[in-house]
Amino acid sequence: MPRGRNKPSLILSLPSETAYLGLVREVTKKMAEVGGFAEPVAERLSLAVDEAATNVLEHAYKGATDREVELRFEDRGPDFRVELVDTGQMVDPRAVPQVDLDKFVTERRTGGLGMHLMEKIMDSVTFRRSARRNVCALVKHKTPVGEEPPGR
Amino acid sequence: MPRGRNKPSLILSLPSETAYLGLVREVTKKMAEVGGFAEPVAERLSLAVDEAATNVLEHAYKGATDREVELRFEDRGPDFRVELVDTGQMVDPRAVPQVDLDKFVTERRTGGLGMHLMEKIMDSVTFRRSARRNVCALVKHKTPVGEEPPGR
Amino acid sequence: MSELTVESRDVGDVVLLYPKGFINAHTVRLFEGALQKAISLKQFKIVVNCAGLSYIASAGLGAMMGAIEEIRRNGGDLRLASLNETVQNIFDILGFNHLYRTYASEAEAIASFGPAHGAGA
Amino acid sequence: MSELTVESRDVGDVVLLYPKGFINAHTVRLFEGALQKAISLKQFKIVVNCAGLSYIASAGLGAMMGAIEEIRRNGGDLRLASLNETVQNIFDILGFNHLYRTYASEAEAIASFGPAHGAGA
Ligand SMILES: Nc1ncnc2c1ncn2[C@@H]1O[C@H](COP(=O)(O)OP(=O)(O)O)[C@@H](O)[C@H]1O
Ligand SMILES: Nc1ncnc2c1ncn2[C@@H]1O[C@H](COP(=O)(O)OP(=O)(O)O)[C@@H](O)[C@H]1O
Repeated sequence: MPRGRNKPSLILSLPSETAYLGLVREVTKKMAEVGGFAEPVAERLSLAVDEAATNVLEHAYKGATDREVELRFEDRGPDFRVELVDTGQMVDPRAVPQVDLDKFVTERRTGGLGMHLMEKIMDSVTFRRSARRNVCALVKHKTPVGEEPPGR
Repeated sequence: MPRGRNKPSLILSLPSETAYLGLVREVTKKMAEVGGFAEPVAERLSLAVDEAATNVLEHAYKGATDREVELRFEDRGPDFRVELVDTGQMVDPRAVPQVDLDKFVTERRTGGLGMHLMEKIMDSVTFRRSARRNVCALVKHKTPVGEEPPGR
Repeated sequence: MSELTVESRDVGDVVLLYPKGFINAHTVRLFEGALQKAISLKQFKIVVNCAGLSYIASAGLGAMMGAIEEIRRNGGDLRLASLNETVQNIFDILGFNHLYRTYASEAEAIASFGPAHGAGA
Repeated sequence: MSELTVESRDVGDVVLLYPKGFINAHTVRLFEGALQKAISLKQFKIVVNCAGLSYIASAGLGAMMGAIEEIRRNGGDLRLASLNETVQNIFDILGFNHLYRTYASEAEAIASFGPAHGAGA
Protein backbone atom coordinates (compact mmCIF):
# COMPACT_ATOMS: atom_id res chain seq x y z
CA MET A 1 0.00 0.00 0.00
CA PRO A 2 2.12 2.90 -1.22
CA ARG A 3 1.08 6.25 0.18
CA GLY A 4 0.11 9.47 -1.47
CA ARG A 5 -1.30 7.94 -4.63
CA ASN A 6 -4.33 10.05 -3.95
CA LYS A 7 -6.70 8.27 -6.32
CA PRO A 8 -8.57 5.01 -5.90
CA SER A 9 -7.36 1.94 -7.70
CA LEU A 10 -9.24 -1.30 -8.07
CA ILE A 11 -8.41 -4.86 -9.07
CA LEU A 12 -11.27 -7.17 -9.94
CA SER A 13 -10.61 -10.86 -10.56
CA LEU A 14 -13.38 -12.76 -12.26
CA PRO A 15 -14.12 -16.27 -13.43
CA SER A 16 -14.42 -16.28 -17.23
CA GLU A 17 -18.22 -16.30 -17.23
CA THR A 18 -20.47 -13.87 -19.05
CA ALA A 19 -22.60 -13.72 -15.91
CA TYR A 20 -20.03 -11.29 -14.48
CA LEU A 21 -20.11 -8.83 -17.36
CA GLY A 22 -22.84 -6.88 -15.58
CA LEU A 23 -20.52 -6.43 -12.61
CA VAL A 24 -17.70 -5.34 -14.93
CA ARG A 25 -19.92 -2.67 -16.36
CA GLU A 26 -21.15 -1.38 -13.02
CA VAL A 27 -17.72 -1.31 -11.42
CA THR A 28 -16.30 0.49 -14.45
CA LYS A 29 -19.03 3.08 -14.36
CA LYS A 30 -18.44 3.80 -10.67
CA MET A 31 -14.70 4.06 -11.09
CA ALA A 32 -15.13 6.39 -14.06
CA GLU A 33 -17.52 8.60 -12.11
CA VAL A 34 -15.17 8.69 -9.15
CA GLY A 35 -12.43 9.56 -11.67
CA GLY A 36 -14.39 12.69 -12.54
CA PHE A 37 -16.16 11.71 -15.75
CA ALA A 38 -19.74 12.87 -16.22
CA GLU A 39 -22.36 10.14 -16.18
CA PRO A 40 -22.85 9.78 -19.95
CA VAL A 41 -19.08 9.46 -20.49
CA ALA A 42 -18.81 6.98 -17.61
CA GLU A 43 -21.58 5.00 -19.28
CA ARG A 44 -19.63 4.85 -22.54
CA LEU A 45 -16.42 3.89 -20.78
CA SER A 46 -18.27 1.03 -19.13
CA LEU A 47 -19.44 -0.11 -22.57
CA ALA A 48 -15.86 -0.15 -23.87
CA VAL A 49 -14.68 -2.22 -20.91
CA ASP A 50 -17.67 -4.57 -21.24
CA GLU A 51 -16.68 -5.11 -24.89
CA ALA A 52 -13.04 -5.75 -24.01
CA ALA A 53 -14.03 -8.26 -21.31
CA THR A 54 -16.51 -9.93 -23.66
CA ASN A 55 -13.72 -10.35 -26.22
CA VAL A 56 -11.46 -11.98 -23.63
CA LEU A 57 -14.19 -14.51 -22.79
CA GLU A 58 -15.11 -15.19 -26.41
CA HIS A 59 -11.78 -15.02 -28.19
CA ALA A 60 -8.91 -15.42 -25.71
CA TYR A 61 -10.74 -18.14 -23.71
CA LYS A 62 -13.04 -19.31 -26.50
CA GLY A 63 -15.95 -19.62 -24.13
CA ALA A 64 -14.19 -21.72 -21.46
CA THR A 65 -15.69 -20.72 -18.11
CA ASP A 66 -13.01 -22.09 -15.75
CA ARG A 67 -10.42 -19.40 -16.45
CA GLU A 68 -9.81 -16.03 -14.89
CA VAL A 69 -9.84 -12.43 -16.08
CA GLU A 70 -8.31 -9.63 -14.11
CA LEU A 71 -9.33 -6.00 -14.49
CA ARG A 72 -7.10 -3.27 -13.10
CA PHE A 73 -8.35 0.27 -12.79
CA GLU A 74 -5.81 3.00 -12.29
CA ASP A 75 -6.65 6.65 -12.11
CA ARG A 76 -3.42 8.58 -12.44
CA GLY A 77 -2.96 12.17 -13.42
CA PRO A 78 -4.63 13.05 -16.68
CA ASP A 79 -5.58 9.48 -17.71
CA PHE A 80 -8.18 6.95 -16.73
CA ARG A 81 -6.66 3.55 -17.44
CA VAL A 82 -8.13 0.07 -17.39
CA GLU A 83 -6.12 -3.07 -18.08
CA LEU A 84 -7.64 -6.49 -18.75
CA VAL A 85 -5.33 -9.40 -18.14
CA ASP A 86 -5.94 -12.96 -19.33
CA THR A 87 -3.90 -16.12 -19.83
CA GLY A 88 -5.67 -17.27 -22.98
CA GLN A 89 -5.02 -17.07 -26.68
CA MET A 90 -3.22 -14.03 -28.06
CA VAL A 91 -5.00 -11.48 -30.20
CA ASP A 92 -4.11 -11.98 -33.83
CA PRO A 93 -4.00 -8.46 -35.24
CA ARG A 94 -4.84 -9.76 -38.69
CA ALA A 95 -8.09 -11.18 -37.35
CA VAL A 96 -9.20 -7.76 -36.19
CA PRO A 97 -11.45 -6.47 -38.95
CA GLN A 98 -11.97 -2.93 -40.11
CA VAL A 99 -15.62 -2.12 -39.78
CA ASP A 100 -17.48 -1.11 -42.91
CA LEU A 101 -21.02 -0.48 -41.83
CA ASP A 102 -22.47 -0.87 -45.34
CA LYS A 103 -21.00 -4.33 -45.65
CA PHE A 104 -22.67 -5.34 -42.44
CA VAL A 105 -26.05 -5.57 -44.04
CA THR A 106 -25.09 -6.90 -47.44
CA GLU A 107 -22.56 -9.43 -46.20
CA ARG A 108 -24.49 -10.45 -43.08
CA ARG A 109 -21.52 -9.68 -40.93
CA THR A 110 -22.13 -9.47 -37.24
CA GLY A 111 -18.57 -9.26 -35.88
CA GLY A 112 -16.13 -6.42 -35.50
CA LEU A 113 -18.54 -4.11 -33.74
CA GLY A 114 -16.97 -4.55 -30.31
CA MET A 115 -13.50 -3.45 -31.32
CA HIS A 116 -14.99 -0.59 -33.32
CA LEU A 117 -16.89 0.65 -30.27
CA MET A 118 -13.82 0.37 -28.06
CA GLU A 119 -11.77 2.45 -30.47
CA LYS A 120 -14.48 5.05 -30.90
CA ILE A 121 -14.92 5.46 -27.15
CA MET A 122 -11.35 5.26 -25.84
CA ASP A 123 -8.38 7.43 -26.74
CA SER A 124 -6.21 4.35 -27.02
CA VAL A 125 -6.71 0.59 -27.14
CA THR A 126 -3.55 -1.50 -27.12
CA PHE A 127 -2.77 -5.18 -26.75
CA ARG A 128 0.51 -6.54 -25.43
CA ARG A 129 1.75 -9.92 -24.32
CA SER A 130 4.03 -10.26 -21.32
CA ALA A 131 4.85 -13.20 -19.03
CA ARG A 132 2.36 -15.43 -20.86
CA ARG A 133 -0.40 -12.99 -20.17
CA ASN A 134 -2.36 -10.87 -22.60
CA VAL A 135 -2.89 -7.33 -21.49
CA CYS A 136 -5.47 -5.14 -23.16
CA ALA A 137 -5.00 -1.53 -22.07
CA LEU A 138 -7.77 1.03 -22.49
CA VAL A 139 -6.96 4.67 -21.88
CA LYS A 140 -9.18 7.73 -21.79
CA HIS A 141 -7.80 11.21 -21.29
CA LYS A 142 -9.66 13.41 -18.91
CA THR A 143 -10.89 16.56 -20.54
CA PRO A 144 -12.12 19.43 -18.43
CA VAL A 145 -15.90 19.47 -18.15
CA GLY A 146 -17.42 21.26 -21.13
CA GLU A 147 -14.46 20.54 -23.41
CA GLU A 148 -15.58 16.99 -24.12
CA PRO A 149 -15.20 16.52 -27.87
CA PRO A 150 -18.52 15.65 -29.54
CA GLY A 151 -19.35 12.03 -30.26
CA ARG A 152 -16.99 10.72 -27.65
CA MET B 1 -4.10 -15.30 -11.03
CA PRO B 2 -4.84 -18.72 -9.57
CA ARG B 3 -7.39 -20.70 -11.51
CA GLY B 4 -10.61 -22.37 -10.53
CA ARG B 5 -11.43 -19.99 -7.71
CA ASN B 6 -14.78 -19.65 -9.37
CA LYS B 7 -15.94 -16.54 -7.57
CA PRO B 8 -15.04 -12.92 -8.14
CA SER B 9 -12.65 -11.23 -5.79
CA LEU B 10 -11.96 -7.54 -5.62
CA ILE B 11 -9.32 -5.30 -4.08
CA LEU B 12 -10.10 -1.61 -3.76
CA SER B 13 -7.37 0.81 -2.62
CA LEU B 14 -8.56 4.21 -1.52
CA PRO B 15 -7.14 7.45 -0.25
CA SER B 16 -8.34 8.02 3.32
CA GLU B 17 -11.04 10.51 2.35
CA THR B 18 -14.70 10.30 3.26
CA ALA B 19 -15.51 11.28 -0.33
CA TYR B 20 -14.88 7.64 -1.28
CA LEU B 21 -17.29 6.11 1.23
CA GLY B 22 -20.03 6.22 -1.39
CA LEU B 23 -17.88 4.10 -3.69
CA VAL B 24 -17.18 1.67 -0.83
CA ARG B 25 -20.88 1.24 -0.30
CA GLU B 26 -21.73 0.73 -3.95
CA VAL B 27 -18.90 -1.70 -4.61
CA THR B 28 -19.84 -3.68 -1.51
CA LYS B 29 -23.46 -3.86 -2.56
CA LYS B 30 -22.54 -5.15 -6.02
CA MET B 31 -20.14 -7.75 -4.66
CA ALA B 32 -22.74 -8.93 -2.15
CA GLU B 33 -25.38 -9.23 -4.86
CA VAL B 34 -22.98 -11.12 -7.11
CA GLY B 35 -22.26 -13.30 -4.08
CA GLY B 36 -25.91 -14.30 -4.03
CA PHE B 37 -27.36 -12.09 -1.31
CA ALA B 38 -30.79 -10.61 -1.90
CA GLU B 39 -30.89 -6.85 -2.37
CA PRO B 40 -31.98 -5.89 1.17
CA VAL B 41 -29.23 -8.05 2.70
CA ALA B 42 -26.67 -6.64 0.23
CA GLU B 43 -27.80 -3.16 1.30
CA ARG B 44 -27.16 -4.02 4.97
CA LEU B 45 -23.77 -5.54 4.22
CA SER B 46 -22.81 -2.34 2.43
CA LEU B 47 -23.81 -0.39 5.54
CA ALA B 48 -21.56 -2.56 7.72
CA VAL B 49 -18.60 -2.06 5.38
CA ASP B 50 -19.30 1.69 5.16
CA GLU B 51 -19.20 1.82 8.99
CA ALA B 52 -15.95 -0.15 9.15
CA ALA B 53 -14.33 2.11 6.55
CA THR B 54 -15.62 5.22 8.33
CA ASN B 55 -14.03 3.99 11.55
CA VAL B 56 -10.68 3.49 9.82
CA LEU B 57 -10.79 7.08 8.56
CA GLU B 58 -11.94 8.55 11.86
CA HIS B 59 -10.13 6.44 14.42
CA ALA B 60 -7.19 4.64 12.82
CA TYR B 61 -6.21 7.68 10.71
CA LYS B 62 -7.82 10.35 12.92
CA GLY B 63 -9.07 12.21 9.89
CA ALA B 64 -5.75 12.39 8.00
CA THR B 65 -6.60 12.29 4.29
CA ASP B 66 -3.19 11.36 2.87
CA ARG B 67 -3.23 7.70 3.96
CA GLU B 68 -4.58 4.62 2.26
CA VAL B 69 -7.24 2.04 3.04
CA GLU B 70 -7.46 -1.27 1.24
CA LEU B 71 -10.65 -3.30 1.00
CA ARG B 72 -10.47 -6.95 -0.02
CA PHE B 73 -13.59 -8.81 -1.00
CA GLU B 74 -13.42 -12.58 -1.08
CA ASP B 75 -16.34 -14.80 -1.83
CA ARG B 76 -15.37 -18.32 -0.84
CA GLY B 77 -17.65 -21.23 -0.19
CA PRO B 78 -20.23 -20.49 2.45
CA ASP B 79 -18.86 -17.10 3.53
CA PHE B 80 -18.83 -13.59 2.17
CA ARG B 81 -15.72 -11.96 3.59
CA VAL B 82 -14.49 -8.38 3.51
CA GLU B 83 -11.20 -7.25 5.00
CA LEU B 84 -10.24 -3.63 5.58
CA VAL B 85 -6.53 -2.98 5.89
CA ASP B 86 -4.97 0.21 7.23
CA THR B 87 -1.61 1.32 8.56
CA GLY B 88 -2.95 3.65 11.24
CA GLN B 89 -3.58 3.45 14.93
CA MET B 90 -4.64 0.12 16.42
CA VAL B 91 -8.11 -0.43 17.76
CA ASP B 92 -8.09 -0.31 21.52
CA PRO B 93 -10.67 -2.89 22.52
CA ARG B 94 -11.34 -1.04 25.77
CA ALA B 95 -12.38 2.02 23.77
CA VAL B 96 -15.11 0.07 22.04
CA PRO B 97 -18.27 0.83 23.98
CA GLN B 98 -21.25 -1.39 24.59
CA VAL B 99 -24.30 0.31 23.23
CA ASP B 100 -27.12 1.05 25.66
CA LEU B 101 -29.79 2.80 23.64
CA ASP B 102 -31.50 4.33 26.67
CA LYS B 103 -28.29 6.03 27.74
CA PHE B 104 -27.98 7.59 24.32
CA VAL B 105 -30.68 10.10 24.98
CA THR B 106 -30.04 10.82 28.64
CA GLU B 107 -26.25 10.95 28.39
CA ARG B 108 -26.14 12.67 24.99
CA ARG B 109 -23.91 9.95 23.63
CA THR B 110 -23.52 9.81 19.91
CA GLY B 111 -20.74 7.24 19.50
CA GLY B 112 -20.76 3.48 19.47
CA LEU B 113 -23.49 3.12 16.89
CA GLY B 114 -21.21 2.11 14.06
CA MET B 115 -19.69 -0.87 15.83
CA HIS B 116 -23.13 -1.87 17.09
CA LEU B 117 -24.49 -1.86 13.52
CA MET B 118 -21.54 -3.86 12.22
CA GLU B 119 -22.05 -6.52 14.87
CA LYS B 120 -25.78 -6.68 14.32
CA ILE B 121 -25.39 -7.06 10.57
CA MET B 122 -22.37 -9.37 10.27
CA ASP B 123 -21.88 -12.84 11.67
CA SER B 124 -18.42 -11.91 12.82
CA VAL B 125 -16.36 -8.73 13.18
CA THR B 126 -12.75 -9.21 14.20
CA PHE B 127 -9.69 -6.97 14.42
CA ARG B 128 -6.14 -8.20 14.13
CA ARG B 129 -2.76 -6.58 13.73
CA SER B 130 -0.12 -8.08 11.47
CA ALA B 131 2.96 -6.64 9.77
CA ARG B 132 2.15 -3.17 11.12
CA ARG B 133 -1.20 -3.27 9.48
CA ASN B 134 -4.62 -3.36 11.09
CA VAL B 135 -7.02 -5.79 9.54
CA CYS B 136 -10.73 -5.60 10.26
CA ALA B 137 -12.45 -8.74 8.97
CA LEU B 138 -16.19 -8.82 8.39
CA VAL B 139 -17.83 -12.16 7.66
CA LYS B 140 -21.36 -13.03 6.68
CA HIS B 141 -22.51 -16.61 6.22
CA LYS B 142 -24.65 -17.29 3.24
CA THR B 143 -28.00 -18.72 4.16
CA PRO B 144 -30.16 -20.30 1.50
CA VAL B 145 -32.83 -17.92 0.24
CA GLY B 146 -35.85 -17.99 2.51
CA GLU B 147 -33.87 -19.11 5.56
CA GLU B 148 -32.56 -15.68 6.30
CA PRO B 149 -33.04 -15.15 10.05
CA PRO B 150 -35.27 -12.18 10.79
CA GLY B 151 -33.68 -8.85 11.63
CA ARG B 152 -30.43 -9.68 9.92
CA MET C 1 -31.61 -10.34 -10.53
CA SER C 2 -33.75 -10.48 -13.62
CA GLU C 3 -31.29 -8.98 -16.09
CA LEU C 4 -33.42 -9.18 -19.23
CA THR C 5 -36.95 -10.10 -20.17
CA VAL C 6 -38.44 -9.74 -23.64
CA GLU C 7 -42.22 -9.63 -23.94
CA SER C 8 -43.97 -9.37 -27.27
CA ARG C 9 -47.32 -8.17 -28.53
CA ASP C 10 -49.00 -8.00 -31.95
CA VAL C 11 -50.64 -4.88 -33.36
CA GLY C 12 -52.12 -5.82 -36.73
CA ASP C 13 -49.26 -7.37 -38.68
CA VAL C 14 -46.62 -5.53 -36.68
CA VAL C 15 -44.94 -7.37 -33.82
CA LEU C 16 -43.71 -5.35 -30.88
CA LEU C 17 -40.82 -6.53 -28.75
CA TYR C 18 -40.25 -5.12 -25.26
CA PRO C 19 -36.75 -5.82 -24.00
CA LYS C 20 -36.60 -4.88 -20.32
CA GLY C 21 -33.22 -4.72 -18.58
CA PHE C 22 -29.90 -4.77 -20.39
CA ILE C 23 -28.54 -6.65 -23.40
CA ASN C 24 -24.92 -7.77 -23.19
CA ALA C 25 -23.10 -10.97 -24.20
CA HIS C 26 -24.73 -12.74 -21.25
CA THR C 27 -28.34 -11.86 -21.94
CA VAL C 28 -28.28 -11.55 -25.73
CA ARG C 29 -29.55 -15.10 -26.41
CA LEU C 30 -32.95 -14.15 -25.09
CA PHE C 31 -33.18 -11.13 -27.37
CA GLU C 32 -31.93 -13.12 -30.32
CA GLY C 33 -34.53 -15.78 -29.55
CA ALA C 34 -37.31 -13.19 -29.65
CA LEU C 35 -36.13 -11.91 -33.04
CA GLN C 36 -35.80 -15.42 -34.41
CA LYS C 37 -39.25 -16.35 -33.16
CA ALA C 38 -40.80 -13.41 -35.00
CA ILE C 39 -38.97 -14.40 -38.17
CA SER C 40 -40.02 -18.04 -37.88
CA LEU C 41 -43.64 -16.88 -37.51
CA LYS C 42 -43.14 -14.80 -40.67
CA GLN C 43 -43.71 -11.59 -38.71
CA PHE C 44 -41.29 -9.40 -40.58
CA LYS C 45 -42.58 -6.01 -39.43
CA ILE C 46 -40.82 -5.66 -36.13
CA VAL C 47 -40.74 -2.76 -33.71
CA VAL C 48 -38.34 -3.00 -30.77
CA ASN C 49 -39.70 -0.71 -28.07
CA CYS C 50 -36.58 0.24 -26.15
CA ALA C 51 -38.31 2.17 -23.35
CA GLY C 52 -37.31 -0.50 -20.83
CA LEU C 53 -33.85 -1.07 -22.26
CA SER C 54 -31.16 0.48 -20.08
CA TYR C 55 -28.10 -0.61 -22.06
CA ILE C 56 -27.06 -2.51 -25.16
CA ALA C 57 -23.58 -3.84 -25.96
CA SER C 58 -22.33 -4.88 -29.39
CA ALA C 59 -23.66 -8.39 -28.84
CA GLY C 60 -27.19 -6.98 -29.02
CA LEU C 61 -26.41 -4.89 -32.07
CA GLY C 62 -24.91 -8.03 -33.62
CA ALA C 63 -28.15 -9.90 -32.98
CA MET C 64 -30.03 -7.25 -34.97
CA MET C 65 -27.40 -7.35 -37.70
CA GLY C 66 -27.77 -11.11 -37.88
CA ALA C 67 -31.52 -10.85 -38.46
CA ILE C 68 -31.97 -7.73 -40.55
CA GLU C 69 -31.14 -9.15 -43.96
CA GLU C 70 -33.74 -11.91 -43.78
CA ILE C 71 -36.29 -9.46 -42.40
CA ARG C 72 -35.78 -6.97 -45.23
CA ARG C 73 -35.60 -9.62 -47.95
CA ASN C 74 -39.10 -10.61 -46.86
CA GLY C 75 -40.40 -7.08 -47.23
CA GLY C 76 -40.22 -6.26 -43.55
CA ASP C 77 -38.05 -4.11 -41.37
CA LEU C 78 -36.75 -3.82 -37.84
CA ARG C 79 -37.46 -0.39 -36.37
CA LEU C 80 -36.77 1.03 -32.97
CA ALA C 81 -38.79 3.20 -30.66
CA SER C 82 -38.26 5.13 -27.44
CA LEU C 83 -34.49 4.75 -27.07
CA ASN C 84 -33.16 6.21 -23.86
CA GLU C 85 -30.15 8.50 -23.96
CA THR C 86 -27.58 5.78 -23.25
CA VAL C 87 -28.88 3.49 -25.97
CA GLN C 88 -29.32 6.33 -28.46
CA ASN C 89 -25.75 7.30 -27.72
CA ILE C 90 -24.41 3.81 -28.48
CA PHE C 91 -26.35 3.85 -31.73
CA ASP C 92 -24.86 7.20 -32.63
CA ILE C 93 -21.30 6.08 -31.89
CA LEU C 94 -21.70 3.19 -34.31
CA GLY C 95 -23.53 5.15 -36.97
CA PHE C 96 -26.42 2.73 -36.58
CA ASN C 97 -28.85 5.53 -37.27
CA HIS C 98 -27.91 5.04 -40.93
CA LEU C 99 -28.91 1.40 -40.76
CA TYR C 100 -32.03 1.47 -38.61
CA ARG C 101 -34.95 3.81 -38.42
CA THR C 102 -35.68 5.02 -34.94
CA TYR C 103 -38.82 6.75 -33.63
CA ALA C 104 -39.55 8.79 -30.56
CA SER C 105 -42.64 6.76 -29.73
CA GLU C 106 -44.01 3.28 -30.26
CA ALA C 107 -47.07 4.70 -32.04
CA GLU C 108 -44.90 6.47 -34.61
CA ALA C 109 -42.84 3.34 -35.20
CA ILE C 110 -46.02 1.30 -35.77
CA ALA C 111 -47.52 3.96 -38.03
CA SER C 112 -44.31 4.02 -40.11
CA PHE C 113 -45.21 0.58 -41.44
CA GLY C 114 -48.20 2.12 -43.21
CA PRO C 115 -51.87 2.78 -42.44
CA ALA C 116 -54.28 0.48 -40.63
CA HIS C 117 -51.88 -0.51 -37.90
CA GLY C 118 -52.93 2.23 -35.49
CA ALA C 119 -55.79 0.27 -33.90
CA GLY C 120 -54.98 -2.86 -31.92
CA ALA C 121 -53.63 -2.75 -28.34
CA MET D 1 -22.72 14.04 -8.19
CA SER D 2 -24.94 15.86 -5.74
CA GLU D 3 -24.82 13.36 -2.90
CA LEU D 4 -27.04 15.17 -0.41
CA THR D 5 -29.22 18.24 -0.35
CA VAL D 6 -31.43 19.29 2.56
CA GLU D 7 -34.27 21.69 1.85
CA SER D 8 -36.58 22.97 4.56
CA ARG D 9 -40.08 24.36 4.77
CA ASP D 10 -42.28 25.65 7.59
CA VAL D 11 -45.84 24.50 8.21
CA GLY D 12 -47.19 26.49 11.13
CA ASP D 13 -44.67 26.00 13.92
CA VAL D 14 -43.44 22.71 12.50
CA VAL D 15 -40.28 22.72 10.40
CA LEU D 16 -39.94 20.13 7.68
CA LEU D 17 -36.54 18.91 6.51
CA TYR D 18 -36.14 17.13 3.17
CA PRO D 19 -32.85 15.27 2.94
CA LYS D 20 -32.38 14.09 -0.64
CA GLY D 21 -29.63 11.61 -1.41
CA PHE D 22 -27.69 9.68 1.19
CA ILE D 23 -26.29 10.51 4.61
CA ASN D 24 -22.92 9.00 5.48
CA ALA D 25 -19.82 10.33 7.24
CA HIS D 26 -19.06 12.42 4.15
CA THR D 27 -22.39 14.18 3.78
CA VAL D 28 -23.54 14.29 7.42
CA ARG D 29 -22.33 17.83 8.12
CA LEU D 30 -25.03 19.21 5.84
CA PHE D 31 -27.76 17.28 7.66
CA GLU D 32 -26.35 18.27 11.03
CA GLY D 33 -26.28 21.88 9.88
CA ALA D 34 -29.97 21.75 8.97
CA LEU D 35 -30.84 20.35 12.41
CA GLN D 36 -28.70 22.92 14.18
CA LYS D 37 -30.22 25.74 12.17
CA ALA D 38 -33.74 24.70 13.22
CA ILE D 39 -32.61 24.56 16.83
CA SER D 40 -30.93 27.96 16.65
CA LEU D 41 -34.17 29.40 15.24
CA LYS D 42 -35.98 27.82 18.20
CA GLN D 43 -37.95 25.60 15.83
CA PHE D 44 -38.13 22.55 18.02
CA LYS D 45 -40.96 20.74 16.26
CA ILE D 46 -39.06 18.99 13.51
CA VAL D 47 -40.25 16.50 10.91
CA VAL D 48 -37.61 14.85 8.76
CA ASN D 49 -39.35 13.75 5.57
CA CYS D 50 -37.23 10.79 4.45
CA ALA D 51 -38.98 10.19 1.12
CA GLY D 52 -35.87 11.30 -0.77
CA LEU D 53 -33.41 9.62 1.58
CA SER D 54 -31.92 6.51 0.04
CA TYR D 55 -29.55 5.55 2.84
CA ILE D 56 -28.39 6.60 6.28
CA ALA D 57 -25.25 5.43 8.09
CA SER D 58 -24.58 5.75 11.81
CA ALA D 59 -23.12 9.21 11.29
CA GLY D 60 -26.61 10.43 10.39
CA LEU D 61 -28.20 8.66 13.33
CA GLY D 62 -25.51 10.19 15.52
CA ALA D 63 -26.45 13.64 14.23
CA MET D 64 -30.03 13.06 15.38
CA MET D 65 -28.81 11.70 18.71
CA GLY D 66 -26.69 14.79 19.18
CA ALA D 67 -29.68 17.08 18.71
CA ILE D 68 -32.57 15.22 20.28
CA GLU D 69 -31.95 16.08 23.92
CA GLU D 70 -31.98 19.84 23.36
CA ILE D 71 -35.04 19.52 21.12
CA ARG D 72 -37.04 17.59 23.69
CA ARG D 73 -35.91 19.73 26.62
CA ASN D 74 -37.48 22.63 24.77
CA GLY D 75 -40.80 20.87 24.43
CA GLY D 76 -40.20 19.78 20.85
CA ASP D 77 -39.48 16.52 19.11
CA LEU D 78 -37.78 15.13 16.03
CA ARG D 79 -40.15 12.88 14.09
CA LEU D 80 -39.66 11.00 10.88
CA ALA D 81 -41.93 10.48 7.89
CA SER D 82 -41.94 8.33 4.75
CA LEU D 83 -38.91 6.16 5.45
CA ASN D 84 -38.07 3.87 2.57
CA GLU D 85 -37.41 0.19 3.22
CA THR D 86 -33.63 0.51 3.50
CA VAL D 87 -33.77 3.35 5.97
CA GLN D 88 -36.59 1.75 7.97
CA ASN D 89 -34.48 -1.37 8.12
CA ILE D 90 -31.45 0.45 9.52
CA PHE D 91 -33.71 2.02 12.14
CA ASP D 92 -35.06 -1.41 13.05
CA ILE D 93 -31.60 -2.94 13.40
CA LEU D 94 -30.66 -0.28 15.93
CA GLY D 95 -33.95 -0.31 17.78
CA PHE D 96 -34.34 3.37 16.89
CA ASN D 97 -38.08 2.90 16.63
CA HIS D 98 -38.04 3.01 20.44
CA LEU D 99 -36.35 6.40 20.38
CA TYR D 100 -38.06 8.16 17.48
CA ARG D 101 -41.63 8.28 16.29
CA THR D 102 -42.02 7.48 12.63
CA TYR D 103 -45.03 8.10 10.38
CA ALA D 104 -46.07 6.73 7.03
CA SER D 105 -46.74 10.20 5.63
CA GLU D 106 -45.60 13.75 6.14
CA ALA D 107 -49.17 14.85 6.90
CA GLU D 108 -49.45 12.35 9.74
CA ALA D 109 -46.12 13.43 11.18
CA ILE D 110 -47.19 17.09 11.09
CA ALA D 111 -50.59 16.29 12.61
CA SER D 112 -48.90 14.36 15.43
CA PHE D 113 -47.66 17.69 16.82
CA GLY D 114 -51.25 18.65 17.58
CA PRO D 115 -54.10 20.46 15.81
CA ALA D 116 -53.80 23.59 13.68
CA HIS D 117 -50.71 22.48 11.81
CA GLY D 118 -52.59 20.95 8.92
CA ALA D 119 -52.93 24.20 6.94
CA GLY D 120 -49.80 25.88 5.63
CA ALA D 121 -47.94 24.84 2.47
N1 LIG E 1 -9.17 -10.30 -26.40
C1 LIG E 1 -9.05 -10.86 -27.61
N2 LIG E 1 -8.32 -11.97 -27.77
C2 LIG E 1 -8.19 -12.54 -28.99
N3 LIG E 1 -8.77 -12.05 -30.12
C3 LIG E 1 -9.50 -10.94 -30.03
C4 LIG E 1 -9.68 -10.28 -28.78
N4 LIG E 1 -10.44 -9.21 -29.02
C5 LIG E 1 -10.74 -9.20 -30.33
N5 LIG E 1 -10.17 -10.24 -30.96
C6 LIG E 1 -10.25 -10.52 -32.41
O1 LIG E 1 -10.81 -9.37 -33.05
C7 LIG E 1 -12.03 -9.70 -33.74
C8 LIG E 1 -13.04 -8.55 -33.67
O2 LIG E 1 -13.53 -8.43 -32.36
P1 LIG E 1 -14.90 -7.64 -32.12
O3 LIG E 1 -14.82 -6.35 -32.84
O4 LIG E 1 -15.14 -7.54 -30.67
O5 LIG E 1 -16.02 -8.48 -32.84
P2 LIG E 1 -16.54 -9.94 -32.50
O6 LIG E 1 -16.12 -10.24 -31.10
O7 LIG E 1 -18.01 -9.83 -32.65
O8 LIG E 1 -15.91 -10.83 -33.51
C9 LIG E 1 -12.50 -10.97 -33.09
O9 LIG E 1 -13.30 -11.74 -33.94
C10 LIG E 1 -11.19 -11.65 -32.72
O10 LIG E 1 -10.67 -12.35 -33.82
N1 LIG F 1 -10.85 0.96 12.89
C1 LIG F 1 -10.72 1.42 14.15
N2 LIG F 1 -9.51 1.80 14.61
C2 LIG F 1 -9.37 2.27 15.85
N3 LIG F 1 -10.38 2.38 16.75
C3 LIG F 1 -11.60 2.02 16.38
C4 LIG F 1 -11.84 1.52 15.06
N4 LIG F 1 -13.16 1.22 14.96
C5 LIG F 1 -13.71 1.54 16.14
N5 LIG F 1 -12.80 2.01 17.03
C6 LIG F 1 -13.05 2.43 18.43
O1 LIG F 1 -14.36 1.99 18.77
C7 LIG F 1 -15.19 3.10 19.16
C8 LIG F 1 -16.64 2.88 18.71
O2 LIG F 1 -16.74 2.98 17.30
P1 LIG F 1 -18.16 3.25 16.65
O3 LIG F 1 -19.13 2.28 17.22
O4 LIG F 1 -18.03 3.19 15.20
O5 LIG F 1 -18.61 4.67 17.13
P2 LIG F 1 -17.93 6.08 16.81
O6 LIG F 1 -17.09 5.90 15.61
O7 LIG F 1 -19.11 6.97 16.56
O8 LIG F 1 -17.15 6.44 18.06
C9 LIG F 1 -14.54 4.30 18.52
O9 LIG F 1 -14.84 5.49 19.22
C10 LIG F 1 -13.06 3.93 18.59
O10 LIG F 1 -12.52 4.23 19.86
